[in-house]
Amino acid sequence: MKAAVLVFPGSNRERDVAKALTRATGHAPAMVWHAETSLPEGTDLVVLPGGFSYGDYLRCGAIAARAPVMDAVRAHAERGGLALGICNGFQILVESGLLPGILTRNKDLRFICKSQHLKVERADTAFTRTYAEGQIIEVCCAHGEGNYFADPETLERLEGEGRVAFRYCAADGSLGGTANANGSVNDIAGIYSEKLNVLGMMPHPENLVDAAVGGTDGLALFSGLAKAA
Amino acid sequence: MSSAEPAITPELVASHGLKPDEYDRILKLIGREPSFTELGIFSAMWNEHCSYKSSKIWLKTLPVTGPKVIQGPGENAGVVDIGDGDAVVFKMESHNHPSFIEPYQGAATGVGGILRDVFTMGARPVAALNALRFGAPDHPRTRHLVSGVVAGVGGYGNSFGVPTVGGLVGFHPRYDGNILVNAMAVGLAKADAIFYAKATGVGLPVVYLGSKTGRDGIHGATMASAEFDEASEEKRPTVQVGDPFAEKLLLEACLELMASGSVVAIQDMGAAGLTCSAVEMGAKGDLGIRLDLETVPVRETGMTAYEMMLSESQERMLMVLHPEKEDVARAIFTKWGLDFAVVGHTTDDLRFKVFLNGELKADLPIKELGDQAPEYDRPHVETPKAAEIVASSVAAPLDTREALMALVGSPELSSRRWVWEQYDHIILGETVQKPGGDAAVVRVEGGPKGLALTADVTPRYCEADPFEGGKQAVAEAWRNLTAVGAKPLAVTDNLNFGNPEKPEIMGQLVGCIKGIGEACRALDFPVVSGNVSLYNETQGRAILPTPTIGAVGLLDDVAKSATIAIKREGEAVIVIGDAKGWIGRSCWLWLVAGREEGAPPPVDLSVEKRNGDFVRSMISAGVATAVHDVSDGGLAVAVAEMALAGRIGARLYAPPAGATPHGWWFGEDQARYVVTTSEQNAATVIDAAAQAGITATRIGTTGGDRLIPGEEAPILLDELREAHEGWFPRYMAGPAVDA
Amino acid sequence: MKARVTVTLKTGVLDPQGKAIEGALGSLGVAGVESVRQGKLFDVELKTSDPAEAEATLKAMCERLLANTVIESYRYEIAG
Amino acid sequence: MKARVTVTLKTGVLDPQGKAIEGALGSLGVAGVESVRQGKLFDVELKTSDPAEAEATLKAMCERLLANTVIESYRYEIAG
Ligand SMILES: Nc1ncnc2c1ncn2[C@@H]1O[C@H](COP(=O)(O)OP(=O)(O)O)[C@@H](O)[C@H]1O
Ligand SMILES: [Mg+2]
Repeated sequence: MKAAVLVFPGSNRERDVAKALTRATGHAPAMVWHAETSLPEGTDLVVLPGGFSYGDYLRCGAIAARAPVMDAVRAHAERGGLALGICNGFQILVESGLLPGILTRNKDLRFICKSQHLKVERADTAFTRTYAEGQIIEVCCAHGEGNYFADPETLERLEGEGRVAFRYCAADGSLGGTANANGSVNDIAGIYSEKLNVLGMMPHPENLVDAAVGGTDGLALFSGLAKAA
Repeated sequence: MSSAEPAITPELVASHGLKPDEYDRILKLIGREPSFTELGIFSAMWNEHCSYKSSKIWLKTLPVTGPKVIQGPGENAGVVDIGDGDAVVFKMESHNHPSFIEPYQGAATGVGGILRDVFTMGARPVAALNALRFGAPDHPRTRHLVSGVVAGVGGYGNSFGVPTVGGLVGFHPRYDGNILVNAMAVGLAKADAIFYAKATGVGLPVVYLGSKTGRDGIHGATMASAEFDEASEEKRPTVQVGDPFAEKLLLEACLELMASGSVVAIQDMGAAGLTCSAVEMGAKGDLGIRLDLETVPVRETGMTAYEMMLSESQERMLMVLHPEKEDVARAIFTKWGLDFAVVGHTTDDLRFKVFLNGELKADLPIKELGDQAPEYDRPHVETPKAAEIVASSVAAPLDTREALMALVGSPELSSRRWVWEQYDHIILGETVQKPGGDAAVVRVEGGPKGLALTADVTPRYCEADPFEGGKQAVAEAWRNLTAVGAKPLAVTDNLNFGNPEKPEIMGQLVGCIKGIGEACRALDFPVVSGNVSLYNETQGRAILPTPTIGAVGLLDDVAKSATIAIKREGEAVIVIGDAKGWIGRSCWLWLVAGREEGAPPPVDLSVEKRNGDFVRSMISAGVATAVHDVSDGGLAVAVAEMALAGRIGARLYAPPAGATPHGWWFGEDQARYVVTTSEQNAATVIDAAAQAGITATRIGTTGGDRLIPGEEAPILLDELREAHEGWFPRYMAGPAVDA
Repeated sequence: MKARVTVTLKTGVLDPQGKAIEGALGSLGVAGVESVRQGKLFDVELKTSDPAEAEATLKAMCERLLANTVIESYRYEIAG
Repeated sequence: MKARVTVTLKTGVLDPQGKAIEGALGSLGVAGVESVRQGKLFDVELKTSDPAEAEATLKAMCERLLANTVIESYRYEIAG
C-alpha cells in the first residue's frame, strides 16, 4: 500500500492521519503539497485530511478543491485509485465534484466535538473490509459544517446504489434523534463514489487508532486499506 | 523632527494614559519634548500591560527557579525540562476587555496571541486551556457574551489545530461589566532548540513576518489597562479580527524556519506590536534597532509612523536573521504565502530609531525605554479577616438530597459539556483525558509519558482572604494534577484584579501574590510565566480578585493516569484528609443558604503535600481505581461527579456522630481526595495512610444506579445527570438578548 | 471598477443560519418577520475599466469559485 | 413585503475571507481582480405591508442581531 496525504494551507489533521497510516501499514505515507501537479509514482491511496483549508473561508473546502493537485486526484480516482476524504477532506471532495451533495453548517450552528457511534452500512469495500456489515463503531466528530445535504434524486441514487458508507447512530445502533447531531439528511456520515473507490466521511477514524487514546475502532479502516493493494 | 503631527499638550499626554510625573520622567530621560510617535511609543511601553509598573515589585517575590526550569518569567513563555531531551513551553494571558467589547473576536485573538507566544519559542502547541468568568446568568448581556466567547475560543483553536483540553467557566455578578478571558497554551520543544527574543550581532537584518499591518487595535494595549466606563463602548473599531488560518501558516513557516538554522532571535508582535517586539529584541541583546517603516507590509494606505508603531494587527512576528540565510528564509515564507520583509537592522548605538521614508520619527534610548519604565510601590491595605462560620450555626434550608440536586444543577457546578464540546479536544490524537476530569492528560507524541494540565482559582475565597485564596488557587491546581497521578511541575499565572490605585485592591493583589508565592515554595512548584490584568472595574466596582493558576504536571506513563469515574461495583469509597465541615465561603453557603460570607477554608501546605504525595503513590501503585479531589461543593458533589462519570452509584455512610450534615456533605475543607479501591485493598490503604499520619476514612461502597447519602432519600443517577447536564444547554437556549 | 456579487441559496435548500436568525428574532421580541434567508456578498474591485472585460472576469469568478452552483445562485452588478 | 439587508465590514477591519478569496482567484488564473471584501446578505420576508412599520422592524433586526456594529455596517432596502 502506497499512501499519499495531501497538505493544503490550513490542513491540520494531516499529521494525525499520517500517524494512523503509519501504524496500519508500517510505513509513513508521502506528504504531498497542494501546489504539486502529480501524485507520487505508484500511489494506491490518496488521503485528503481534516482541517480548515484556506481557513474554510468562502465555503468549507471550496478553495482547496480548486488547487492544482486536485486534477491529479481526479485522474487517480478515474483510474480506480482509492481516495479518502475525512472531514475537511470530505468537504473538498464534494466541492470538487468527486462526490455529490454538500456539507452545510451543523443544524444548531455550533462546532461539535464528541465521541460518535457509526453504523457501517456495507463491509465489502476497500475501506470497510475489516468491519462487519451493520457493525456499530465508535469514532469521534469534530466539525462545524458536517450537515450533509443532497437533492432528492441524488439521495435516492446514493441509497439505491448502496453508496452510503456510514450513518450516525446511538450506541445501540438506533438512528435519528440526538445521535445525528449535525442534522445530516438520512443520518449520512459518509458516502462512496459510484465505483466505491472514493470515500468521504465527516467523523475522524484517524483519532481512534490507539487504545490509550480513546479506542481503536478507527484503526480497522486503515488496516483494511493496508491490505487493499 | 516631524511634519504635521499633533502638538504635545497635557491633554494629549493624558489621553495616552501617561500621568504628569510619568511625562516628566520622559522629559528627563530624553532631554527634550517627545515627538508624537515617541509619545505613542512611551505610552505603549509604559502602560500597565507592558511595563507591569504596579505589580513588578511584588512579582519579583515569586519563586521562579527549580532544577527543571529552563526559562522562567521574562520571555514569551516559560520552559520546563520533562526529560529525554524534551521541554514543555507554556503561558497564560488575558484578553478581558476586548472580549467584553466583541466577544467572538476578543476571545479568538486572545487564543491566537497566546499560541504565538508558545510557538515563538520554537515549540509546537499541543494543548490549549481557557479560564472564563462571566457575570450573573440573568444579567442581560451574559448569554451573548458566553456564546460569543466560547465560539471565539473554539473558532480560533479548532482552525489552528490545537486541542482545547481544559479550563473553567464561572459566573458571578461581580463580572457583569468585566468578564475574564484567560487563555493558556502549552507546547513541546526540544530542550536544546528553544528560541529567545534576545538579539545578538550588529548590522543584522530585522525581518517582519506574517500578516500585513492595518490600523487594528491602535491603543489596544492602553485599553487593556484603562478602567471601563460607558464611553469605552465608543472606542469600538479598535477591536482586532483574528485570522487563525494565517496563524496556522505562520506556525508551520516559523517551525520550518527555525529548523533551517536561520533565526538569531524571534519575538511575536502582541500588545503594542512592532514597538514592544523591536524594543525587547534590542534591549535584551544590548543592541540598538533601526526600523525603516516604508518597508513594513501594510494593508491600508497612508499609515503614519505612529499608527504602524502601535498597530496590533494579529498574526505577525519580528525576527533577527542570519544574513546569509535570507534567501532560505524568504523561500519558506513565500511557500506558505506569508509576508516577509526586511524592515530594519540591529545597530551598536543602543538607540531605537524609527524612520519613515527617510524621515526620523523616533530616536529613543532603547534600554531605558524598557528598564526605566515607572515602577510603583502602591499603597495597599490588607483585606480585613472574616470570621469563621461554624456549620452548626447555620440552618440548612434544604435537605441533603435537595441541596445536592441544587448544587450539581447550579450555574457554578453544572457540567460544562456545552462549552467543551465546541472545542476540538481530540485533534493530534494524543488526548488521553478530555475535559471533564480534574486535569486533562495529553500524551507526549510517542509516549508513554504525558502532560497533565489544569487551570483553577476560587475567586470567592480570594475576596474573603487574598492570602489564603492565593494559596488555595495554587494548592487546588497542584491537587488537580495529583489527582490524575501526575507530578506537578510548574505554574503560569494570570492575575486579574481591579484598579491598583485603590489601596484595598492593591491589598488584594499583594495578598494573593504572597499566598501564591508561599504555596509555590512549599509545593516546589515554581512560577515560570504569567500575565497581569488590572483595572478590571466598571463604574468603580471591581471584579472578584481572580488570580488564575495554570499548571502543568508530568506523568511517566499515561496508561497509569487516574480518572474520576467509578470503575466497578462493590469497591470501597475512601476520603483522604481531615474535615471539620468548613462551610464559610462554600458553594453550599452561597448557592443553597444564599450567603456569601465567612472566612474561606484555610490551606495547610504541609498537609496538602503529604496527602497529595500519598494519593499519587496509590495511583502509581495501581491501587486507586478512581480519584477526585474535593473542592467546590464538598464531598457530596465530588462523589456525585465520580458516579456520573462512571455511571455507577454509591451507598455512603451517614455522617459521623457530632458532624453537622451540611458541614459533612458540603464543607470545603482543603487537601482532600475521594478515592475508590477494591474491597481487598481498602484496609491496606487505610493502614498505609495511618502510617503516614494521614486520615483516611472509608465513607461507603460503590454500586447501583443511585447515590444514597446515609439515611437520606436516595438520588437516581439519571435525575442527577439531568440536573447536572441540563443547566448549561437550557440556559443557552434561553431568549436571545441584544448584542 | 467596482462590482458587487451576491450569492444566495437556491429555493428548497435548507438554510440553518436563516432559521436560527428567525428563532433569535422571535425571542428578542422583534415581531413581524416571516422568514429570513442568509446569503453572501462580495464587493470586488476590478482592475479594468472596460465593462465587457469586467463582466467576463465577474462571470469567471462566480462560476469558478464564489458560488457552488449545486446549491447556490449568483448575480453580479457593476457599480456605475 | 420583502426586503434585503446587507452587512459589510467597516473599512480598515481585517477581512481574512476576502484575502483568502483574492489569493485563490490569483492561483485559479482569474486575473484582473484588485481586491475582494466579503459581506453578508439577508433576504427577509416581512409580515407587514406598511413601509414605516417594515422600516422599524428592519432597523431593529439589524441593530439587535444581524450586524455586529463593532466591526460591521448595515443597510437595508425594501423591495418594490
Ligand atoms: N503574574 C506573573 N507571574 C509571573 N510572570 C509574569 C507574570 N506576569 C507576566 N509575567 C512575565 O512577564 C513577561 C512579559 O509578559 P507579557 O507582557 O504578558 O508578555 P507578552 O509580550 O507576551 O505580552 C513574560 O515573561 C511573563 O511570563
Ligand atoms: Mg509575547
